[in-house]
Amino acid sequence: MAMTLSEKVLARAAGKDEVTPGEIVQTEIDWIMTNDATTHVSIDIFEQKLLKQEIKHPERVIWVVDHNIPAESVETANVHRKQRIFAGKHGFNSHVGEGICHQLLVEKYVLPGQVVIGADSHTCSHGALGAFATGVGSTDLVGAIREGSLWFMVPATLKFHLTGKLREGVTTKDLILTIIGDISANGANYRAMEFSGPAVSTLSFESRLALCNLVVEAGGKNAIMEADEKVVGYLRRNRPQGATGVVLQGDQGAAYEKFFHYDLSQIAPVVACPHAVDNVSPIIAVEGREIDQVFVGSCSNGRIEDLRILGRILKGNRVHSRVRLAVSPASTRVFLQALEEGLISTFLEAGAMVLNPNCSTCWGGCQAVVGDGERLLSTGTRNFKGRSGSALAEVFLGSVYSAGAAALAGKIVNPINYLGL
Amino acid sequence: MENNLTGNAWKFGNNIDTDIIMPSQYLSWPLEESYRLAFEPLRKGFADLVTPGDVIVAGSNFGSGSSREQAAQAIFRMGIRAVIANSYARIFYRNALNIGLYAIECPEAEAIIEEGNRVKIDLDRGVLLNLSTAREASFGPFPQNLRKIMEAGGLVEYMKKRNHQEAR
Amino acid sequence: MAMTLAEKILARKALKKEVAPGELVTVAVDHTMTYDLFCPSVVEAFKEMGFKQVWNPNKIAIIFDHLVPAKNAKEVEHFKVSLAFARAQGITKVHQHDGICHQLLFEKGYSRPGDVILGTDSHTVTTGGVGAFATGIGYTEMASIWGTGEIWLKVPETLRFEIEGELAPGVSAKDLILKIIGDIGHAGATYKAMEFGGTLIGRLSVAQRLTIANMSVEAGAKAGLMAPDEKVLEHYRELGITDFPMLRPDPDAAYRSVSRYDASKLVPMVSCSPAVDNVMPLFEVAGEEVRKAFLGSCTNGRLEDIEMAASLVRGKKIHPKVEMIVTPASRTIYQQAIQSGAVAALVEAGAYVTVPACGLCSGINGGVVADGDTIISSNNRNFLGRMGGPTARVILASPASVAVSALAGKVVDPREYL
Amino acid sequence: MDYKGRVWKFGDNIDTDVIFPSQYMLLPTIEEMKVHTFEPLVANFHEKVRPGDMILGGENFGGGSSREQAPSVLKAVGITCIIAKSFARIFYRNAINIGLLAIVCNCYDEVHEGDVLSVDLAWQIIEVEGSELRFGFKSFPPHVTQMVAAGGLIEYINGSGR
Repeated sequence: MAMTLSEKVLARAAGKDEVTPGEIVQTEIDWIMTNDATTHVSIDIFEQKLLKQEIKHPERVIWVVDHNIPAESVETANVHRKQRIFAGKHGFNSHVGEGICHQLLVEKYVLPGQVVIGADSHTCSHGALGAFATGVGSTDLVGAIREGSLWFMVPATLKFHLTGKLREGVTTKDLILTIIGDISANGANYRAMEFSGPAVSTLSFESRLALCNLVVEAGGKNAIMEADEKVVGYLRRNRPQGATGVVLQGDQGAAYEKFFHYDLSQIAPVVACPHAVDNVSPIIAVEGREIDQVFVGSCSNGRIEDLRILGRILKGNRVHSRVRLAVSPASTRVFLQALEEGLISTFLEAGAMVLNPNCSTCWGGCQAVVGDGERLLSTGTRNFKGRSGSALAEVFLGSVYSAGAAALAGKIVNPINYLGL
Repeated sequence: MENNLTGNAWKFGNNIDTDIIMPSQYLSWPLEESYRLAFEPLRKGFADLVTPGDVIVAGSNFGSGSSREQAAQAIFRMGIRAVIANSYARIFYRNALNIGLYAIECPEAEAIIEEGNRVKIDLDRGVLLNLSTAREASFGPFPQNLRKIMEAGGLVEYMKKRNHQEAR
Repeated sequence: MAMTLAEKILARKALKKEVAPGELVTVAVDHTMTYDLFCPSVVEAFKEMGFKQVWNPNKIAIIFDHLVPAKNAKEVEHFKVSLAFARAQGITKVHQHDGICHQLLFEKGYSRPGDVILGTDSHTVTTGGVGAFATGIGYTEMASIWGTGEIWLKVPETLRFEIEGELAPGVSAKDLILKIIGDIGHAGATYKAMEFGGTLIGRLSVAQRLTIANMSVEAGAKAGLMAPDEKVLEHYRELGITDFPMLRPDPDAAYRSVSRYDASKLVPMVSCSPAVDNVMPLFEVAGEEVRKAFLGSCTNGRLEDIEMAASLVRGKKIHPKVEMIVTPASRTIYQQAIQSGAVAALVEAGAYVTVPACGLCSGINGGVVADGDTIISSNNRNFLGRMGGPTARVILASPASVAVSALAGKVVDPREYL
Repeated sequence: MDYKGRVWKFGDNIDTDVIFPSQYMLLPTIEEMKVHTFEPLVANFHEKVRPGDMILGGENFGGGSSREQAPSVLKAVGITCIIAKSFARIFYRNAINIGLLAIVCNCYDEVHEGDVLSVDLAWQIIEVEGSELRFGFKSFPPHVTQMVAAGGLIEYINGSGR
């Protein structure tokens, strides 16, 4: 029977010839990621409730400290220490302060065709590599590290057929926000979101990661895209042995629950307005609103491509006096690349705060948050009430173009007009 | 200026620094919340034990470290009216008197006062009397310019009065 | 009458021919500094006192550094209150995320040689390194200065430190001031001014002089002073500032004591929790495991500190068990350290760089230390609970010692890595 | 097994940041975290709630992050059962994994805050006390039923003899 790409990855991992939506499969897990926001919860479950305290494949477990780093309180420091001791005792791969977990997994671990879980909802990002990747909670994580496998219900797939080309000043952030606005915050609940079509080849690998990153904001279980030459090329350049994984394709005639067609040339800058990611509006509808802080970073838009765009916007300019601009590169590698290209200097000259690589404003638990009554334009992932600091703040999500333009203008503007693109 | 203070003694050692009196983590909190956490690294829950009018008796270099006035403010807020120490770090001393907390320098106090003793401070005569043991020690007068501020009830009151007079 | 440097400055500002220790003088304040954490309290006291207008908006610096980048909405309130007050009063020397207050007082020329500088921070003594009488006060007192432009000060006695000779490679001004604090104790200079002179001081960079002055408060000092020289002049000339006196202590000034040091005999020193005067040669704790390493603060977050650390870790890897945090003391320093390649060397070695601010030294953010963990750190205090839990251990050391210990995963002597 | 409790009614899209804000996630234990439950929406929820209370949500309950702290604090403050028009996937899975009942049921419009509900798991029926209202709900998938019966995923693993 013809299978979608998500089905093929799951079938392969479960050792089955075929799987169908709704079927429960137990599959081996290639990578299990846990970060400092929840690892302590898993440790308590593991140590207090599990009878047989074993870890099947510690070499497949990746522990990342990226949410509250540098530690901002004694409680956090002590929790980090507890996690560090656990990770050390069991021999996990450990990354402290090297960047955001999802970016590190792209730089170092995940390959096409693999099954990946992470105790973080934005684990869906890795779909851009042609992997099946999804977020789980702390108990599932304990089950997975204990057993080396986990059960999944095979999701039905929503297919997003992409044609055309994004115009300058519009990014995949605008595209995915538009899609989320169209299908709503639970429009893809339990579903795989597959992105395909002739437009895919026009999108850089990094911009695909940004696209896949936000599918959970529509409730999606996973995102998935075929790994093409751009993905394989990235892996060849960045992985020590040049491993490129198992590149799978969806079958002709596979059954999709629903088809959507997006012509990328028709996508315009949009923002997600407070306090829901699906509260999407054309940016021109909210133009003129004053902004107190702008954030560029996160697993959504903190990669080198994003920093290059910001660098072009800020070069030779000063950030508006009303605005705090916080920039957090997604990883050490991204930071070093940006350093080499002179981008960090450009940001500092323009008056930005350059934060160490971490989740930062997007997460709101550690640094660069907003206060009561303030308005934030963020390239991050969520704008829920209280997400980036005060519950009385307003958070708008937008592309790095929209963020850069707002940082200069001190208010929300249409980046295409403002930047003369 | 009040001439006498009477209260029960709480004893601390040498070098009680400002990070002990008011840990950095709580500096951005309103005093109404933060004062309850004063002395946390050393004596958790101290504020709950204090009865208004109590005094602190400590060793040398009390209040060393940072300039955070919250240290003096928190002690005052929990009801302590006077600190008696061998010596003070200078910024704390200045801060204390500026807010109306008596900072009394009396090296003999440590030897004659035990925790829980009832202590009477005679500010006019410069005498400490341990009411529990009837032992006495003396201390020097406050500098003249500080007396003016203390008589006004602290620097805020002093400036308020001054500005009020100027306005008239 | 012959006067010490502190006495000369205070006499000049009190418009007197001479002053003597113990004398109370009322002086005109040249510049004040207050920061995010306490600014709202100053504003509140200022209003409560009945003041309407600050005495001179050009002499007030408001600097955000302790709460940058803010970790919660409460901290952002401090920014908002401070900015609103600055706007209303026409205060323009406002720095929202440009670095640590003491560094900016120096870097921007707000504090000049011969000035009387008051700040709501004990490390305001830092610019004594360029010959300012700079000292810390509480926020209530700052409110009264904002209103009146003056303050009463008791003229302090002065302790003189004559330091001759040269520092050995791998030994820095930080080791020297730790040694002095260990010798005289945490209260050894309480209410007194420390005055540093001798041939070594002239050889030291201005940055290293600032390090020494910065930590004089850890011995209780009211001020830590050095006479300005050509190197200092050069810094202010670059800023276009020339209107200050080059005051020097009189050769026959009366000091409470004079201590002499031969710097060439100095070895790397450390200070271990829970007190800054718990000082010993580094080899006493050599081999002790460290989990964190912090390079930054108003003590040692300057360009040459960062470059020193970078030169030691370049091409090597920080020990995998160590989290190394680099927090430049100012935006300008961060930019210069990028230009010089120091940032790249440190990050390639495995450190990460945070926003220029107080960072971990304040204990409010920046990498707080867990109970039971040990940090080797270039900052100025190791009090119980300041930078972490009550049982976190803080070892204060020079930037070089911090860098090599981060590589080794334990305390090691930088001279072995040169 | 039957559950009975008073209802707290919420709207659509109750996300995980509202149930449990990010800034408290690194507190050491669930006991210390639970006092911040629903903090952006209901002040001191943990004091107002009574053991056995239930939550009634609209569409997409628990959307957003994968934080298991969200269902865990709800369980810790005494909530036994969440009934919603629909759940976000990860939240649903997390709730079941920790033995907190998550039931999809179309009773939203007719049940009000403060109503007392009885949930009969075996017969898949929810009744509103003091009224004639009865609502059915779909059974759990077989795989999930085993886990619910065991009291959660860990209990299921512990009992499986592996």
